[in-house]
Amino acid sequence: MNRTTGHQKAVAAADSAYVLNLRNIAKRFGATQALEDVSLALRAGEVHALLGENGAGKSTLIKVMTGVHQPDRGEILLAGEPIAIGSAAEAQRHGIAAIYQEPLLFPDLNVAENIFICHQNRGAITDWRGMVREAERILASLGVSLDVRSPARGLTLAAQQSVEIAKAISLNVRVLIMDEPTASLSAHEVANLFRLVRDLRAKGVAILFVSHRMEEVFQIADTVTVFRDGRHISTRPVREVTPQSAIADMVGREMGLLERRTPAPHGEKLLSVQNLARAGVFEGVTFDVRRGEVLGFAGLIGAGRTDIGLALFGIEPATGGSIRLSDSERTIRSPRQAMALGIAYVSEDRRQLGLSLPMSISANITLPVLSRYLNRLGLIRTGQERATAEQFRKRLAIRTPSVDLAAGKLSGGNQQKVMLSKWLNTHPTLLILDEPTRGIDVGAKAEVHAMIGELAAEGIGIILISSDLPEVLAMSDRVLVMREGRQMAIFDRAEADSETVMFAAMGQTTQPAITGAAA
Amino acid sequence: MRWLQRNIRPEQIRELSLLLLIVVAVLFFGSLIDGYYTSRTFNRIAASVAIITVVAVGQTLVVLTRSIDLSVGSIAGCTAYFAGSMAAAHHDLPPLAVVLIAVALGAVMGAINGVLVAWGRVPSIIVTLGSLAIYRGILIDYSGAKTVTTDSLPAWIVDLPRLTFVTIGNLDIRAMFALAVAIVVLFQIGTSFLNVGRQFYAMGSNPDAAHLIGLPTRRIVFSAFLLSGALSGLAGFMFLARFGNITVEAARGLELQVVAAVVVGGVNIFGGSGTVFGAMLGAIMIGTLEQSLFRLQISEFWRDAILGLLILLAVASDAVILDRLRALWARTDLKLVTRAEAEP
Amino acid sequence: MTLPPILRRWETLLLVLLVAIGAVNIAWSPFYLGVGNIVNLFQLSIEKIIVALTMTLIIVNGEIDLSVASVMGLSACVAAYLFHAGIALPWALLASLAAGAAAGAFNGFWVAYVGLPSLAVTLAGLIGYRGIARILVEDRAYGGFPDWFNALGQQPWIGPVTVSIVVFLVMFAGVAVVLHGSALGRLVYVMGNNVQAARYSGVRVKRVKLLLFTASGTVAALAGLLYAARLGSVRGDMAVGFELDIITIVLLGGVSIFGGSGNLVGVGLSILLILNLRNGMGLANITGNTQTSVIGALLVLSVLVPNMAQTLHTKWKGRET
Amino acid sequence: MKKILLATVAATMLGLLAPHGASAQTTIEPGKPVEMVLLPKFLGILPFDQAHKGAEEAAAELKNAKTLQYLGPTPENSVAGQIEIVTNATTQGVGAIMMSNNSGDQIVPAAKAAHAKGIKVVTWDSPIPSAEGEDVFVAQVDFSETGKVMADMALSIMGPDGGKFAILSASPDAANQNAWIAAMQTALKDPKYAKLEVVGIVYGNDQSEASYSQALALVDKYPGIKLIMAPTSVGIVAAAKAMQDEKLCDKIKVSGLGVPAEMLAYTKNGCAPQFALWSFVDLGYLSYYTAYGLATGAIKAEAGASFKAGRLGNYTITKDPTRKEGLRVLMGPFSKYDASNVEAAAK
Repeated sequence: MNRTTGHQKAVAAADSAYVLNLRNIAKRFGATQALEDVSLALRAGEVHALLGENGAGKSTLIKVMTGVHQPDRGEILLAGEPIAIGSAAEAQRHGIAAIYQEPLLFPDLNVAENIFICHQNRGAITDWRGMVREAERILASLGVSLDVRSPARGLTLAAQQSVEIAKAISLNVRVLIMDEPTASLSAHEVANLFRLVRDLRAKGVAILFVSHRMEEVFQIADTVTVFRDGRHISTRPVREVTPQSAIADMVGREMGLLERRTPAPHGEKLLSVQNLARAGVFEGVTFDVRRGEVLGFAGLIGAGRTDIGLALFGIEPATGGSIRLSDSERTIRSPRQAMALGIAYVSEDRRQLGLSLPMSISANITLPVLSRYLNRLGLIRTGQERATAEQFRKRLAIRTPSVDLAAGKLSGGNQQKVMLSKWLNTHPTLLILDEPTRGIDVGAKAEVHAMIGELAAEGIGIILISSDLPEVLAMSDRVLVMREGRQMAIFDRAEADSETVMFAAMGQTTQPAITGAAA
Repeated sequence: MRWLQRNIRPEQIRELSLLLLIVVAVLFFGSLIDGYYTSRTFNRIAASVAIITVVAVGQTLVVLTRSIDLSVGSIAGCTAYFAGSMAAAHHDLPPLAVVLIAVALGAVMGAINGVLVAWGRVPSIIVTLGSLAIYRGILIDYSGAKTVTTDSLPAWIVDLPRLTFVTIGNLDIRAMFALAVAIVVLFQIGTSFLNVGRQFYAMGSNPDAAHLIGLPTRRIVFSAFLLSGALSGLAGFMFLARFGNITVEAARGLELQVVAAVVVGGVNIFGGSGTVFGAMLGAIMIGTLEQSLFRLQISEFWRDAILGLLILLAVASDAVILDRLRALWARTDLKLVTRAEAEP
Repeated sequence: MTLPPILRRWETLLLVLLVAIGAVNIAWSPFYLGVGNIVNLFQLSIEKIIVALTMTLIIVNGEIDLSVASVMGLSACVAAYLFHAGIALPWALLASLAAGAAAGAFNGFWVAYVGLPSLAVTLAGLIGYRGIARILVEDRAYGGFPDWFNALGQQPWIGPVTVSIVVFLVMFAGVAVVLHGSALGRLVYVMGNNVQAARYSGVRVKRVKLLLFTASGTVAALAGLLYAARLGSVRGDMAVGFELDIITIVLLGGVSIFGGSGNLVGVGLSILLILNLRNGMGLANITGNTQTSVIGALLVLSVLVPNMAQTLHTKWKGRET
Repeated sequence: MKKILLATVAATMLGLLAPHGASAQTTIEPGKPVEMVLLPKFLGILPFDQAHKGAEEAAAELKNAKTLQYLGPTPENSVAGQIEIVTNATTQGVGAIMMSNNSGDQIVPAAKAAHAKGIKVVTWDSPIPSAEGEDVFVAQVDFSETGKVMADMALSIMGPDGGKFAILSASPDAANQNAWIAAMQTALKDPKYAKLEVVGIVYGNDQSEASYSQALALVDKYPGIKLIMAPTSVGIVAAAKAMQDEKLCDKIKVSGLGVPAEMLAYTKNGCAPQFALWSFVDLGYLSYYTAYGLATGAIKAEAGASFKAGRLGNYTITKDPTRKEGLRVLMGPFSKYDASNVEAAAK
């Protein structure tokens, strides 16, 4: 310390109020600039809320802070000293811990052990008794009664969350990151959690709190930062923030970029869904789709939108309610059945679920309807296959030197087009698009949007699931809003605007219902 | 039911039912075979179970970390031969030294597997299929396909199988069986009460999480293979003592019996759950079947078919029944209960 | 994400190795190039390389079948047992193929429909099917098959080429067409790459898996019968341990143990490589044990070397940027 | 030297005379280079190593410039392995193959191919049952004699009251063991052995572990047995060790064919009071002489041909009375071992 220069001292003094200071962090994944020049400073004894839409860069920032990702640029200061966080273990040594929405527990280990597994300096012998006692004490301070001797496997998500929190507490962290910790907790559980967060704050822990629940942010946060599209938009004390201003910051991109699609004429009723449900996932979903109509599904991640798509496509069949297609009642139990009924589902996860990346573009495009490409001997007519692929390559402007190229070598946008080609090739009457523009560049995005318009004009019914609110608003004829497995509302084109939809998605029925900070 | 769920885990139910199955098997064979309930039957089963158990303990550690070690038979064969020829050449070698040589040689062979799996990132099934062949080949080349004969061994090794550790009534507990039980107890305690032992479970239970929270995942996998090798080495020594005559073919095929014991004993093939004690129960189940079927006139040939079925049932019951049990347990009593009412 | 060049050129590497081994064999043994030797070279391992073809399909699909050698033994024992029970040999052979198919389908059922790991299921098969074979023949040896049956495995048929070699060549062509030209082959790859993506594309993944395991069992049964014909006699311990050689051939051919990649050209080269290596060592009077350990080492190296190459490649790239 | 002397003494005691025929002798001319392969049933068994030693002794005497190849398969792969080795040797065009056949008639196609190429195929220890593809079988002892020797040992161990005994053999299709067992069964028909009863045969596949377990299983299966007869050197040791470990040596004795060096301890402590064997060193030695003679053309593979085999003296090729077809050279003699002579023989 005595070797530091005057300049450094001054910097250190300025930063000393901050436990963790991230400066000008940038991170790029392929075509996506996940974080661009982002700065964030966390003060001891402060709850700092981080808001932003899906894809705003919150998760990436968290991963940088916990050593999972290394930033391309920028520096991280811990109590004024620059540090590198090379691994999760290093983050832990620096006193930085994170609680994720999906808890990272060891299902075969019991609760007490899960809480203490990170304590690598706990000696050679497992002090079961001490561990159990300590775990019970921590959980009791959380107001949670849990058999700490039971394995984590059987725990509900809320219980797992409590274990994660206990784990962080047991580590005596300086910085605690909570990534949507309340997403799966009931109101009662949330109240307990907040009592605890306040305790931690009182002990001088810096807390980064990420949540989509606006009312929670105003209950607990001291400072609010908003990210949008990988950029830092604003950081303000909570008293200067209103829900309206925060949401405006979150969604406030230039709407001019996305023109409203001219609606196509609607034909007869294609799909009619009544009280559709899948046990424990979603329930009470009722809507219909006409030919030429685009029905947007808005809501936050985990609201159950994708699950409805999966139910309609027979991957995870519905357990209740009815599905009528062209006025006859159907049960859909497998993707093949769905395909036979003219339904196509373009998955949100093109790398894991959508494409076979090492295989060629043409092979991917023909996969669902391979039987169309067989000759009498049952062999694939590659010429015909390639011809189809070429057709789509032209129609969707897939930029590739050859349709024989492995799909994995394409950029995200072109992969998305391949996936779209694949399902258009099944000649669907109802097309379910799940996050069709996630992670692709602006140009490709516009092309996909144009394609959606064309398809609707051709008389295809489209369900558009997207977390990109402006996209949903621009493309949809009607917007269905989901929240926590329940259908909140269906807005007509005229009544749907970003605020209305966002408020519905966050569980607020009327706009001005939220007042400033509570409690 | 509530009491049951509070005090017993589904995994323990599985072990208990295996124990029950062993009792049923013993009663069944007892009704078919005259003079089954004798100390001789006990010794017979105990002697054959002892070697498998020791190797199965090591295999359990490996399987817990989501790997498999198919080279244990070759390692046991190599160490049996090497320790045997050392003991034959130097009769004055103290017993402990011979045992240590066997264990050390096994540990080295296990360490080679471990390095290739943990740092070479070669799937364990490939590494150990390869070393299964390589170690055996080395043994045959090194030995020139000669035999270690009973006669050339010092008397203490030859007499070891007869050495009785303790006599309870009619039952002689032989030293080798006692050794196997001691190993099981040691490792059961080690995997239950040592932090390094618990890491095997953590690693296999959720490798991503283990990596994320900074557990030394590679070192854990490596030490599992190291210990599996060392215990196979010890088993090699026991093999030497039991059979005396060690050809280059010694302990060939041991890996199948051991994997079978581990799987039947309820160690999940995908890692993370199962106990050393369960693996011993698996070995006892298999040993009981094997030794008892020997005594039924025709049925000796049914042994493998029954063993295959047993493995399949064990895996299927893990996948289907155990999951149901766990769900049942989770549904009723282990839910999160908040105590806000009780709080002031 | 790009693979290092060495992986892209796996077949080239195999070819170079093959040429090198061929050259060494020619230089060291004057007998290597004889027609008889080339036929023998195939003939001595013919059953293994036949089964390696279906094993390729299974492994590309992302599964494994450890039970093949036991199914080989089982099929031979079923045929011998029925034949000695007085059933005409052609019927006995058909029944034995059916038994192989049933054994494979049994494996496939547990893997595809119950969702058990194929490693565990086929390990049970490895032990259990051998057990059934032993129940049938106990510790007897069955011989005395009609001459035409023995001739299937022993007599030259077309020129010096035996029936088994013809079977192998036809099957090689067949599997090549299936894997690289047919819808089934396409699905095998897609599922091996990413079984979820296949499911999301409406592929009936369970049915494909069941079919593959059934095919594996049937072909193993065929190979078992050819083995019986070659030896002219059947024992309960026939083909014990063959699974190691068979899996080694496939993996050395560049087929990933995790599925989804590899091709039959690589497997073909690997077959030639292993057979020539064995033959060369045999002619140099190096016995089976050393041969097996050399091949075991090749197996480990075939995965280790690309891994290390990838690591070095990544490091090298890291230094450049 | 001592051993040979002893062996001769034993042979004389038994009244066995090796067929040291007196017809015109062919002297085998040394110094010709002949590639020769000695192929045991499989590797890792002491008697085969001894045969190897004997063959090398003969090779040195005959000044064969070519090194003797001692190649063998592993037990679990012995059938396919023997076929592969014979096939490769055929490709190499060696002069002679000396084989202890472990595969019944499964070897016939390979042996015939070798024979067709002019390679001399000499079997020793265990012949090809159909004799197809085989030139001569060098028989260790007369198989019917083996049967009688085993029957005598059984009688002598169990005493005049007789009793039940069981057989622990090698593999189910090992031609030699099967012939010996058959010969013993025939011998047992003699009223002299009326009180001896064979209750069962099991197979240990010439592997220590399997033989050990099978021996124990015999004890359990047939509680009344007094003797385990093991006509295999692996089986007899394993059985003796099993009885000793189970402390059963008082009740159940072990006998059969064994190597003195391996049996020493068990004979001295009474677990295996008597056993018999011929010299495997001599068997290797004689096989080498026979094969070398055939390959160099000094002797012809036909009945009546006779030759001098170095230190062992003169032998004549005769029709094999134990098989339908085939020729044999009968070595003999048998040596019986007990506590009085085993120590000397083990040296």
